[in-house]
Amino acid sequence: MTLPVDMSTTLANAWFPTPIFTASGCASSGKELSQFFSLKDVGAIVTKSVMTKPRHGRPTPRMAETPSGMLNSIGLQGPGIDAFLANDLPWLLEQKARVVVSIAGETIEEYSTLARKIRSASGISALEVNISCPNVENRGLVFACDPDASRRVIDGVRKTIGGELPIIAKLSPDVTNLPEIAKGVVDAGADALALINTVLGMVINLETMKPHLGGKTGGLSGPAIKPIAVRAIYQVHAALPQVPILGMGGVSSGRDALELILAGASAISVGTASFGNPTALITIQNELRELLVARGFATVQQAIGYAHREETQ
Amino acid sequence: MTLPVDMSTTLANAWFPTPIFTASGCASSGKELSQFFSLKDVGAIVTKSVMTKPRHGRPTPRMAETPSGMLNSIGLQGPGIDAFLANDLPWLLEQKARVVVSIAGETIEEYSTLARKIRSASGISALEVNISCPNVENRGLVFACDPDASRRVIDGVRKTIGGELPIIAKLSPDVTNLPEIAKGVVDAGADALALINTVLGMVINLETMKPHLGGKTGGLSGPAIKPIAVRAIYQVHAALPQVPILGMGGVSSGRDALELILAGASAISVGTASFGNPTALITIQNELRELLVARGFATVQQAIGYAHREETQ
Amino acid sequence: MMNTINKNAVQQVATVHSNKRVGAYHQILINVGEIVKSCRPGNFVAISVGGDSSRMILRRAFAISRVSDNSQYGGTMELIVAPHGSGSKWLCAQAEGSEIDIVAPLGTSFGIPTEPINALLVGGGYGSAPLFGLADVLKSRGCKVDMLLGASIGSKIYAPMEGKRSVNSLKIYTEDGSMGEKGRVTESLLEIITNRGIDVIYSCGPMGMLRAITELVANTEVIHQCSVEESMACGIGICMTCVLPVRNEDGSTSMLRSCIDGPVMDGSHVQWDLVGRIPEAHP
Amino acid sequence: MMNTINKNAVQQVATVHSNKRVGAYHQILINVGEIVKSCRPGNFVAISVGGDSSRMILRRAFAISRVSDNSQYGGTMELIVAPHGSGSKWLCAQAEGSEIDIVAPLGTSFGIPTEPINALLVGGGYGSAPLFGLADVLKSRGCKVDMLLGASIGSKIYAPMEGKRSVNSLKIYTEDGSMGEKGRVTESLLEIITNRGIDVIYSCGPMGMLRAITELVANTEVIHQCSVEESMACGIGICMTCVLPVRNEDGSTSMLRSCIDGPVMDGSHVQWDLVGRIPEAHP
Ligand SMILES: Cc1cc2nc3c(=O)[nH]c(=O)nc-3n(C[C@H](O)[C@H](O)[C@H](O)COP(=O)(O)OP(=O)(O)OC[C@H]3O[C@@H](n4cnc5c(N)ncnc54)[C@H](O)[C@@H]3O)c2cc1C
Ligand SMILES: Cc1cc2nc3c(=O)[nH]c(=O)nc-3n(C[C@H](O)[C@H](O)[C@H](O)COP(=O)(O)OP(=O)(O)OC[C@H]3O[C@@H](n4cnc5c(N)ncnc54)[C@H](O)[C@@H]3O)c2cc1C
Ligand SMILES: Cc1cc2nc3c(=O)[nH]c(=O)nc-3n(C[C@H](O)[C@H](O)[C@H](O)COP(=O)(O)O)c2cc1C
Ligand SMILES: Cc1cc2nc3c(=O)[nH]c(=O)nc-3n(C[C@H](O)[C@H](O)[C@H](O)COP(=O)(O)O)c2cc1C
Ligand code: FES
Ligand code: FES
Repeated sequence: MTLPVDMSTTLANAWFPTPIFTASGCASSGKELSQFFSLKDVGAIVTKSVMTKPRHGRPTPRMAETPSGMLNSIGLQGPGIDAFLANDLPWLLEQKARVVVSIAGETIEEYSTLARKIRSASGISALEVNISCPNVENRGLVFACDPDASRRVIDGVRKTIGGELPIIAKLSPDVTNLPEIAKGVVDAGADALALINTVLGMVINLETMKPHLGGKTGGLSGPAIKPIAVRAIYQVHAALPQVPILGMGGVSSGRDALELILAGASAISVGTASFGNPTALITIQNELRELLVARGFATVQQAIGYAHREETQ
Repeated sequence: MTLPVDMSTTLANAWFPTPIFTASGCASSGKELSQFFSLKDVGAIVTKSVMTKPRHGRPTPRMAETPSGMLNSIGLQGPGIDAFLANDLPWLLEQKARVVVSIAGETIEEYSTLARKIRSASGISALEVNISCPNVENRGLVFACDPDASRRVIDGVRKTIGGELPIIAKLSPDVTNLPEIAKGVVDAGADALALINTVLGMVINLETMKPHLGGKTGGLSGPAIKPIAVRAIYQVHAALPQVPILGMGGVSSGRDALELILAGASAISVGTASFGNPTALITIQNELRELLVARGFATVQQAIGYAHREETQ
Repeated sequence: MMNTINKNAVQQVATVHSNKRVGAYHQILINVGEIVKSCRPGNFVAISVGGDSSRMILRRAFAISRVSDNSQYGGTMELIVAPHGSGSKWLCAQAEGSEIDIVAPLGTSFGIPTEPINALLVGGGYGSAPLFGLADVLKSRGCKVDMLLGASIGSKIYAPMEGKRSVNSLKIYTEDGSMGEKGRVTESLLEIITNRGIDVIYSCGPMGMLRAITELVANTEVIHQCSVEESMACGIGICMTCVLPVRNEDGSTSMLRSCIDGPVMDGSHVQWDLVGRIPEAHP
Repeated sequence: MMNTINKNAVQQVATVHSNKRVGAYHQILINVGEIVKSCRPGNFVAISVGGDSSRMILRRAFAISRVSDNSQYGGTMELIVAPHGSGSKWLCAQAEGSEIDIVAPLGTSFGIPTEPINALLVGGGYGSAPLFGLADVLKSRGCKVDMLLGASIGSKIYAPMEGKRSVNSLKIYTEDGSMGEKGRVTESLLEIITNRGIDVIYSCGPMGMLRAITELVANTEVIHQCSVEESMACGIGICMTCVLPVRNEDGSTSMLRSCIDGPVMDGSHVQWDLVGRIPEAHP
């Protein structure tokens, strides 16, 4: 029996039947998971960040398991935007999945180029702009760690893509003042925010006695970072209550998803949890529904940011 | 049998027989742990950050367990510097423990006041200056998140305390550019750095549907943050190879301690691990000794920062 | 060197002797050897949960329900555990023979009168656990021991047969009336105090119950020793997470650690209205 | 909709049927039911480790050593597990009757010739596991099957009695000489290839061994199908951690996922010299 909760949610003008999405880079472009569940049964497929050109990514080893988490240094391996639009996107749309396309660039110009290509594609629900990438024009400083560069990326994308398609700016938690970065990209035209990308970490291999990952540092994800994600979402929702948030970071159960929603997320991306459990999204979605019912919520909407309410008594 | 490794280490001009210390706030002022091991058998006791006045701290609940970690919001409850110097310090020195005193303040002035009081005490090995505290004179912005304020705190302490006692500046990882903050405090007179303090996090209680902690946000510690600690230590050691680092963050085994040492730490503080295991420091110290032997190190010194070496082959 | 804090505490591996379900709880007996000699009613034990690769990094505290020293296994310790979250569920799933890592005994114990007195023991839910061991000791000192137990439902009343023998009277309340009388233990408390000439109340249970008892006896001569339950990260006094606001003799408030200055505290000293609300103030 | 990726993969709970130590390894049989029908030699299974509150969040991959469908328990799957780190040690500690969460079958399988050929199976350490199941299949197709096994020490040679029956010859090398001949499997490889007219080498073991074999047969006609082992976070193709540089027909390099384009790959296609070294370059 489907419980009587309206699970639908929105990110700006994009509507989704449920708030549970894949996370960029944790579902490839969807095909691999479609053996385990029907892609149209979840809120959306957020595709792996794509760049203009095909890309090899970083040397292996690319991952290390850590306590309740993992580090990755994939380095945005991918087919490039043209192959993505020609092959992956049409396949996803054929499955009747909602698609959020994630883009990444090394220069402000590259983001605009990507946006231009996306503009000509149809059927996309929203555009996620992953700005947690090194800016080759500024000593490799990650865009999302630089208020000015992040604003300029989003501004370029907004201008290129026009007014229709919602832009979700994906931010890094590795900053001193996250609300400031968030305000900047919203001013520049982001309709929504994706929080959080991975946290920069490192593991030293005790046999080689060198950094374990080919890329030396990597991004920490999984349950270990959930408290950081909740804090980031809560902080940003407090500062910008009108801006919808696609929350993520360590969600592996319905309880985790509800925590992020109460903190202020309008939808949830599930990343690392799918590695341990290919049907994680479906389980989480079902658990979330039951938790909402148990707490008397009739809609997901009512629960968004509920932890911020002032007690009247 | 004690294995033939020279476990001694130094932080600036302070010498310690072993590199395993308690972490500030995770050993109170030592008495509680002395039932489980002799305090003089570990490198040093780093005492709970003390302020000028006695202090109640934050409302309960003050803790939440998280996957492989925990959040705390103690809020620097403590007896105040006078009671500390009158009671706790003499007791520790009586035990023949090496003592690193940690101080915390709400204003730049308060740190200097504390330094003045410390100056008149004797027997202290080093002073840890915890600058991860809200600066009441600047909208509660944490000192360690503000390059200028951190520098000024350390500058004030250095000038007050004179040239002898090593100053260890304890930094927060919640910043965009940790090496920059580190350079600032070293320029201002810090002899060593303590990395890392807790990472800001939050847990929402799913029953009350509000932030679980009395203080809303809390500091994340434990194994979950170890990859962040390793990265922070590695980054700062790469930027400032001459500056000794007291490393910490999620160390709960000899392997963890070795990882931080290879990344660049000269000594290790063990915090949260003592909560789960009162004899954690002794276990870690023994395991570390064996790991060093197995890798052919004759001294701890040789292992410090070893992960940074360039391969000759 | 004499330690005053954690002075009998020992960390050791103990073996699960037996584990059986009793109503909503598990009664778990563990072989702990010598340390039973230093366990007093009211002390607690801190147990590692989840095994070697557990994501749960903190110990869980459990009241020591009773200890016995005369069995063929050396000392055994009894715990009454409610399978609540992941830590307690793990413990309840440990089979006979499993090894668990414990630190015990910890915390303060119930004050035992030197004279025979009239004692009322009040337990809420698994809070009755330490009261049966206490009742034994009080009886052996010639005290009259009455007991009141309360819970939401009957299966959450823990009152074992053997335990009942050591009390003079036992009255049970459940909120849904499924066992004993319908209502709460505080219902007839004042009446019992008066009728039976109670000198001391020993209580253990939810904080709301402890507070209600304190308020009820505030204007009486009755002494109220209660065993509090605050979230504990370490159980040994090093983390400062478990504090409660306690009134000092000079009227000021101290935030005392319930793991070393408790769990047994004088109810009238606890500033119940400030629990969870003490302002971040400089006293 | 027809899936091409993970097309037979199923996630399910399976029961440990038996678990016994064999030399340095554990031979673990699990009841998996119907899915044995879709398991092919070379496929692997991904297993959750550590239980409900585990800090290990990723599955561990294990080669499916062999499957059988005719037992009274429905289908069973055999694994050969080296207790190495915390995940494999947990698995090796699971008793008969334990439930484990598996995803299988995953990955590519060894190509089975349609004609009877002369096959040489080369295994290093637990790498021999999938080779015995493969040997059965090859034999049933009329192939001649020779086997070479190598390990550092004798206890790390896995060569069960039943397994030996399905090969025409078995030669063992250990680095310390404690079993079979002293040395490495590559020692007499070329000689064997020539003497026995080997058409295809099937190999599984450490990457260094696979590379060495590839180099030895580079100038021969011999086909080399090897089962690679790269660190895998997901095992199902969604994380991109397990990639290997593989030469395309046009001479360019692709970083292929060893979980879905492998683990069985054509050794001559893998760019062994670039493993772990592919520059962060735009192709
Ligand atoms: C002095 C003392 C004595 C106790 N005696 C008993 C007993 O005899 N029997 C029994 O079943 N339980 C007892 N408890 C509660 C027990 O320690 C655990 O809190 C409880 O079992 C829940 O843990 P969990 O891992 O199952 O739940 P989780 O929800 O997973 O616990 C998460 C964390 O929160 C803490 N926590 C959660 N709820 C509480 C609570 N109500 N009070 C304190 N901490 C909490 C846990 O200790 C843990 O650190 C006692 C607690 C204390 C402090
Ligand atoms: C396709 C494939 C087949 C395998 N078949 C077998 C088998 O039949 N028998 C067997 O004993 N083991 C096999 N392994 C290795 C196994 O998956 C585990 O890596 C190994 O058991 C160590 O895991 P751990 O948890 O004990 O060690 P840990 O050191 O705790 O592992 C930590 C992490 O590193 C990864 N890792 C560590 N070492 C390796 C390695 N050498 N290769 C790949 N990943 C590694 C683990 O998967 C895990 O994610 C196979 C691996 C792959 C990829
Ligand atoms: C293997 C891996 C690859 C990732 N690739 C991307 C990516 O291409 N683009 C992106 O925006 N985020 C990427 N992420 C970050 C995730 O989308 C997500 O923000 C992060 O992992 C936190 O969520 P989780 O804990 O649920 O995984 C990746 C994460 C992982 C683990
Ligand atoms: C309960 C608790 C209290 C702490 N109190 C202090 C403190 O007073 N001063 C300080 O500098 N750090 C304090 N810390 C931070 C620790 O010293 C340490 O930097 C951090 O916990 C990371 O190490 P760990 O993972 O080993 O605990 C505290 C940490 C915890 C968990
Ligand atoms: S639980 Fe740590 S001080 Fe009481
Ligand atoms: S292991 Fe994830 S893609 Fe291969």
